[in-house]
Amino acid sequence: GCGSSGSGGKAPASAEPAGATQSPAAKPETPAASKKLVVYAAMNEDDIIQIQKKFKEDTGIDIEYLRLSGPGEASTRIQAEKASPKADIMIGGSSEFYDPLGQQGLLEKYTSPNAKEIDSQFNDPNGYWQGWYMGVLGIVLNTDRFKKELEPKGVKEPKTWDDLLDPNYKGQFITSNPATAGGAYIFAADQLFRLGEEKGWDYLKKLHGNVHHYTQGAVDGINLTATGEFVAGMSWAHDIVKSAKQGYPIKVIVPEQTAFEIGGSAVVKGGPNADNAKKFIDWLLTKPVGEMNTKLSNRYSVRKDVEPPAGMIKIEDVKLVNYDRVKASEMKAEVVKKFTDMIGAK
Amino acid sequence: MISSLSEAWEDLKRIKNEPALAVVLAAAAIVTLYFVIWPVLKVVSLPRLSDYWTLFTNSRWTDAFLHSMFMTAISTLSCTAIAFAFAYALTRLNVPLKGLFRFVTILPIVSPPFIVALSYILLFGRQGIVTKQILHLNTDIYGWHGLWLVQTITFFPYAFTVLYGVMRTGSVSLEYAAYNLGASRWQVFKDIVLPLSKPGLAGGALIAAMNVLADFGNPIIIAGNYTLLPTEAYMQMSGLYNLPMAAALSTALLVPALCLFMLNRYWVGRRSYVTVTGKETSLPHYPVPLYVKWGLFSFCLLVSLFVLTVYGVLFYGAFTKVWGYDWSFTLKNMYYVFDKRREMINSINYAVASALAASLLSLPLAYAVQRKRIGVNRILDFIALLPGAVPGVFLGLGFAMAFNEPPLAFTGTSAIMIVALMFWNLPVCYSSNLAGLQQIGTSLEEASYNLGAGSFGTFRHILLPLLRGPFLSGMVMSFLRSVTCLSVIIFLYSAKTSVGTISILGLVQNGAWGSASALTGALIIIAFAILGAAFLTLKRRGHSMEL
Amino acid sequence: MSIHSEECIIRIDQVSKSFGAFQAVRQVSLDIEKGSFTTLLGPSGCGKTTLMRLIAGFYEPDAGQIFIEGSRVNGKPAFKRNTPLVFQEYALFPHMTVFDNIAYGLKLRKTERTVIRRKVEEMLDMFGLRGMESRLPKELSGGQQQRVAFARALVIGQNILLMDEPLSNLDAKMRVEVRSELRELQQRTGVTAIFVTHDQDEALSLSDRIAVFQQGLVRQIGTPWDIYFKPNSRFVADFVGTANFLHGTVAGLEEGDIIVRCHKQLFRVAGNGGSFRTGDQVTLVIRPECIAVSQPSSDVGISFNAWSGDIVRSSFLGHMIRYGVSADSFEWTVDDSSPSLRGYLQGKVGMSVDKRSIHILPAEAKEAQDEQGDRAIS
Amino acid sequence: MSIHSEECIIRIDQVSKSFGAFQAVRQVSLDIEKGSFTTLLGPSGCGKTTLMRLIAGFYEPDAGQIFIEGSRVNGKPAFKRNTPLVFQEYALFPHMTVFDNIAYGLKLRKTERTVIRRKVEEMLDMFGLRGMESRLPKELSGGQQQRVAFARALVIGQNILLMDEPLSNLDAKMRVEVRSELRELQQRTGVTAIFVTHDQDEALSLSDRIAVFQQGLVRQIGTPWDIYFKPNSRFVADFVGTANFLHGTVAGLEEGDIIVRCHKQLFRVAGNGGSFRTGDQVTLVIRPECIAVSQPSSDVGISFNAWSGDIVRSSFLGHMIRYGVSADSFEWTVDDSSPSLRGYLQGKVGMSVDKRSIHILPAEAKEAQDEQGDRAIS
Ligand SMILES: Nc1ncnc2c1ncn2[C@@H]1O[C@H](COP(=O)(O)OP(=O)(O)OP(=O)(O)O)[C@@H](O)[C@H]1O
Ligand SMILES: Nc1ncnc2c1ncn2[C@@H]1O[C@H](COP(=O)(O)OP(=O)(O)OP(=O)(O)O)[C@@H](O)[C@H]1O
Ligand SMILES: [Mg+2]
Ligand SMILES: [Mg+2]
Repeated sequence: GCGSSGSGGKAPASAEPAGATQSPAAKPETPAASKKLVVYAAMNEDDIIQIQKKFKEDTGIDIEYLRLSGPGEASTRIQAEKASPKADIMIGGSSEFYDPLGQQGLLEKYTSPNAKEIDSQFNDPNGYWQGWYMGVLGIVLNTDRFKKELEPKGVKEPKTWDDLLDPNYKGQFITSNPATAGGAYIFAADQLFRLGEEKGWDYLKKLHGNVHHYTQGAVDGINLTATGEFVAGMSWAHDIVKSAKQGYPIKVIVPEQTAFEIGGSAVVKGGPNADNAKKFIDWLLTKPVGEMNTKLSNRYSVRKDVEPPAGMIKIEDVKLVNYDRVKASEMKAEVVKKFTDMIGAK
Repeated sequence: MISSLSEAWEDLKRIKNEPALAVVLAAAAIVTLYFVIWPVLKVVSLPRLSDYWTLFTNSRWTDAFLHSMFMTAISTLSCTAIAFAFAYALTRLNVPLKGLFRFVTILPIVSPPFIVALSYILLFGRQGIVTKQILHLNTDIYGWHGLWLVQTITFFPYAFTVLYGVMRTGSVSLEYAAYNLGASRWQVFKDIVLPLSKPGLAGGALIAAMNVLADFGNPIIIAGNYTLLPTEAYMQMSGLYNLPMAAALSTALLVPALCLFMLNRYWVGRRSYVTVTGKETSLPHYPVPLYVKWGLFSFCLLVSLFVLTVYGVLFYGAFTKVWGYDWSFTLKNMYYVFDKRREMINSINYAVASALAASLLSLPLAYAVQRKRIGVNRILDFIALLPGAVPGVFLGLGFAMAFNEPPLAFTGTSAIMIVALMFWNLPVCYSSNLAGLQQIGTSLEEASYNLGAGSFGTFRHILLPLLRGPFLSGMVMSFLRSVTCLSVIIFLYSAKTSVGTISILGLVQNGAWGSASALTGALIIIAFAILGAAFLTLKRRGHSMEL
Repeated sequence: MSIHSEECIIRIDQVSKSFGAFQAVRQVSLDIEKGSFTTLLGPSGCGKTTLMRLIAGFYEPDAGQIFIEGSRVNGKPAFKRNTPLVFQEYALFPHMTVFDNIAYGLKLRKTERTVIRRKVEEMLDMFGLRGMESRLPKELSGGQQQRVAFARALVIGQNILLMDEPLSNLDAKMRVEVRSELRELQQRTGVTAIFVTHDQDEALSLSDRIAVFQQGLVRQIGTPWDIYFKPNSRFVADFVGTANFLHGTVAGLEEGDIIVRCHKQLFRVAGNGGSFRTGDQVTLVIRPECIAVSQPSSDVGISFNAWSGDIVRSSFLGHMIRYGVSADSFEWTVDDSSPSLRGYLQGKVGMSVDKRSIHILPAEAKEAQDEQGDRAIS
Repeated sequence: MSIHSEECIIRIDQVSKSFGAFQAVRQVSLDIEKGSFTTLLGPSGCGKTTLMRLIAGFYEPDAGQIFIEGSRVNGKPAFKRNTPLVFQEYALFPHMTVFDNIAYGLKLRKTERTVIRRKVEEMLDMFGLRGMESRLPKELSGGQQQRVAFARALVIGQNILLMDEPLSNLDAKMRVEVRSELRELQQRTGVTAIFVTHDQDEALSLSDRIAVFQQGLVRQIGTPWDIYFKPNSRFVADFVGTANFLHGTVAGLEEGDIIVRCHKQLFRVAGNGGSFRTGDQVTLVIRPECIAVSQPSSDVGISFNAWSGDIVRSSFLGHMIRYGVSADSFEWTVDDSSPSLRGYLQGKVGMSVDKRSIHILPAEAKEAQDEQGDRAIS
């Protein structure tokens, strides 16, 4: 992959990229002796380093990783490289990013034997991707400003999505746009599933009255809240925790009936080390790896036998909305359009 | 028409006499064509027709298109105006602090991703240190007006560079002629100075406009609900995994860029504004009234303070415990700087290499377009500017797609990083060298031929030394913007070729803003230190370094 | 040197101007009569342009005063002075058509459109520029550009016209043609003209009065005739034409004539009331065209105002042949102005000069020393 | 027109060059002798520079051939031709010192460093540029720059030196001085010089041969004397000096002289073997300095070569006064070359001209028509 060809072309995989592209389908299987694995990781640097270390300990295989800043970037790379794939594994980011890749035939179908131990909603019905962690949406609250400005008015810390409709948040709440941010769409769909079509839209419309503006990315609001530009915002809980750990006066609140994303992983079709890739997926689903990741990234593991992340409520206590992924992706275009019209009509 | 054809024929005949020159010019042209057109085509051909169709039907995107046009228009105006003020003050007025003003016209070229935009918010946001704490204003920076401000400050240096070059050589005696006929200062400005600065204004505006048009780093944070084409395109890709739609959106950007280019060439091309006659007069600039002089000075000072504050916050943030919240002093962020040594070194290496390569390539291109009429000038001219019109992300993406397969596959190497940055910088170097060449009379070249030097000798001994100014200023600009470039390389870096900005991005995503600004600060300081060292060594070797 | 007259339209009084330590104009006084044509003549760098710019208000004098039409203009900005200037390099506005260039000054004066059109058209006719009104300056030849520059300055109808070497960019033939046009124009319009040049022919043929400059100083002011035939210094004599300079000593006074000994030779010079005394060191100025040359010649030996020599060089200029004639270790410059009949002279020739054609000057301090360095070809 | 000679170093054979539809040089043939000084003279825009550039190889001819030192150079690039050119605008390299400018051509020829130094120093001495070798061009005066341009072209020691109006940027006084230096230099070095100018004085005083150009054509080639006194056309006569043109008819032939009637007046013209017949339409060319003028005059009436008229204008040029004299509705231009004694003439004057000083030309087609338009002041 990027890493391998960068190392001076010594690696066998990169020695014959031309041959590989001429007949990608007929690419010969890499010899089982391969002790390498190329991973495109849309995750934290520290996290992937730990995974690299532990995988080596457990299997003796060297991971060559490329850290990417987001799953969009990873999937774009895989699309751009389809003529001669450089990666074996793509990992991290919401499963929604994996579906189109699978449809384009860029992913290898693989269902790990370990997937049986996991709730079926975390496994791709089509078999392209494998869920291995879970992130939930949460509220970020700037405690400083909240205490100074809202508490004196008798406002309580928000516990539910509905609490955000309090007019005291007017112009002080920030969230992201479903048309541009994956998380924002999940949030919107969450409301529709939670309250039903009509009331759901009603909620979004009312919330719109409080929203200062919709950021392009799901995480953009966190910094703005952390530095005190806004009092509250909506984003991924684990990202909020990351910022909070830096020392900002913010806290994360996971409200009832929140929605979640499934952290994906998949085998890239035609990658240089296909066998090792499968081994990696199997390994990823084991309990120790789940525990390690939870500790590092503040995300829930898909395994029920793994403790929740520190500072967050137990997964049993998280009241997840009944989120229908198939329906969500079906109605997406329509919802985004309606949403765009709604905020445009302001 | 016929005469130009016959001249072209004559030039071809002459080039035939010098096969080496022909080879170099052809090679430069072909390399440029290949590395610009091929990646762009890759991006353009990605979307399906239906994707393109939605550009017209989706109101969000028609809005974004209109917004982009509007933002480009007003930012170009303000960029050019500020650039003009600075160029006027620096070339015409006898005011103090010229060194500072000159510095301020370079500083914003180093525009590290995210951090600058967030510095703006910290200073001028709703809770901004300046706006709220000092001035007690209830302003709201988010939206088109805030973005306008930020884009103006970020991109006026590009317009400045072009304008400065032109205004420095403006003819004073024409102004005196107008005064002599009874024109007041304002009338002289309106009737003479302004119209004669037209090529500079047009060139500067073009460069600024293309940059504003293609930028997404600032809008993504500052624009609020204001949608723009590049941000839409970027979000389609990174947030919504719709690569074809993203490509379609960025292709839509090419249309206005092409229009801008043609408008510019048409506007400037028709009339002659040559004021450099070779006969220099010793007239000093006509004294401007004190209120104009000090008014302009104050204006420049204000802009300077503004820029310095923004960058000051950035630097200061590097030494604070929690960036933007807890301002107490700490050195802990410096740890990351040492930790990311390799990335920083990569950043500098690639920036140096690509700036050098871009300026070197731009020379034969500018030479071919300006001096040799070989038939394809117009096309070459446009192609050399084209990379400036596509958002960096898409240039990078184009590279990732185009050079991952035969005939040329070198993704993942340092080479692709350098080549991509090089072509991204090409328009900057090219326009600078082109303007420079236009000012050198052909008789100098002829004198050199006449004394027995071939095209190469003439180029080396005469043109190159005379082009030093534009050449260096193009190179410096390229270097500075490469050091802090993220967009172009985001799809191109590999584990071993990761650069400083990628680490900054990682830190930002972790919310570690303090460390991110420490890294940014260090990068900027190293970049300027290298520049300073280069200038000093050149100076010691007896070359004047007039930029 | 300053004549105070009712008719004096520009008065320059003890004006000085320095650039840094360099004195470009030093205590110049000059009075310009209404309707006159005055030329500032001098070598390159002597301060002519600087003085012009002081009048037009581009520079402020360091000392001294300038009066225009009776009122002191020191400190008055250029655009309020009404002293249109024709620039040496034309300084036409490259982005305006010929019409717009000429009309510019009128537009600034808020003249009515129809009046502008009429006046500009008058100018176009006067300068033979009809049909070119919508061209850009770059589409004109040098001579046409120069005429536009004149028209632009004249059209606003001021009493004063300043011209800074306006003819220097024309080709030699054209320069002579334009000269007479220019003089006619000035006389027709009655404008007061100040003209700068370093070409003595131009200065002599155009002017009512000439001011000869040297290094920021006015060396002599006078009519062309006086400047040419009665220069007050060697510099002026040399600059306004070619001359033979002879250093000598007054040997005696005779019938109002002065007898001067130069080397072994004696010259009789018409006295003209000059106050020279026997023994005075003097310089004789003899113009080459005032020397009559003849061939073949009998050796006239050393006698008053006649001598002989050998032709050592000759240069054909069409209307005359200029000879270098060596006599007694001095090389004379002699012009033969009727070459068409005689052809080239060669070998030994006789020369003579009328006593009235010799101009006598007191020797300048420096000259007395480097007598040896005297050379004829100047 | 093409003289084939062993000594011919440059041969231009039927060369043409167009820019678009505009013919800048038309079928020009010209042979340049080794060691000669040839001047291309003509008004602005007549194609002089274009021809020069054709020789130097900056342009390729559309038709015709150019030979240099015996070999055909068509298609040979400029940098292989060894035809150093002094540019009108000097074209000194602004980033190089005087020394480096001069040394440039030698460096390109891979000359040894010590040799370069010696040769450049020779040039510095020859042109009085010692002590300035490390200055940049912008730190030199115009005259000094011009000398560096000469040195740069001469130092490479070629046999040929091309000069395109090299003196036009100097002031009038200096131009005359440099002229003689230039001629001396050429004779000393024996270089073959081709010189472009539009200044007839320069051309006449410098050249061995002059080629007069008009609109891309060579009108006449000859010695300065021939060009001035025996012009083959009205254009040449007019361009190389001032002349009176009279249109007339041959009235008879007498003792080898031609009798010509112009209006009411008869002129006797020395025949010189010209083949004119009674009734031929001719143009007489009379130079103003060839006309003797006297005052007071008895009215000489209508007689051979003598007539009278009224002075209507006069212009003082120092060494002469040029008069406009009106006689019989024709205005004569007459030069009086000894004004110092007579002063200005006024009123009625008598004029006469020697029959040998009248040049006779067949009337040109166009001329015959606009006889009325004949004007003396050209
Ligand atoms: N702005 C200036 N700064 C310094 N020196 C100057 C300046 N302007 C003129 N000078 C010097 O003052 C002197 C007089 O200059 P000026 O232009 O008046 O000369 P000039 O007589 O017009 O000469 P020319 O015939 O070459 O135009 C020159 O030696 C020139 O170098
Ligand atoms: N590159 C060109 N394109 C079109 N026309 C040209 C070009 N070069 C010269 N000409 C035209 O050819 C004619 C001859 O030009 P050239 O420069 O040879 O004139 P010249 O005799 O040197 O005049 P001058 O004395 O003004 O220098 C001019 O009318 C000019 O306009
Ligand atoms: Mg001057
Ligand atoms: Mg020419």
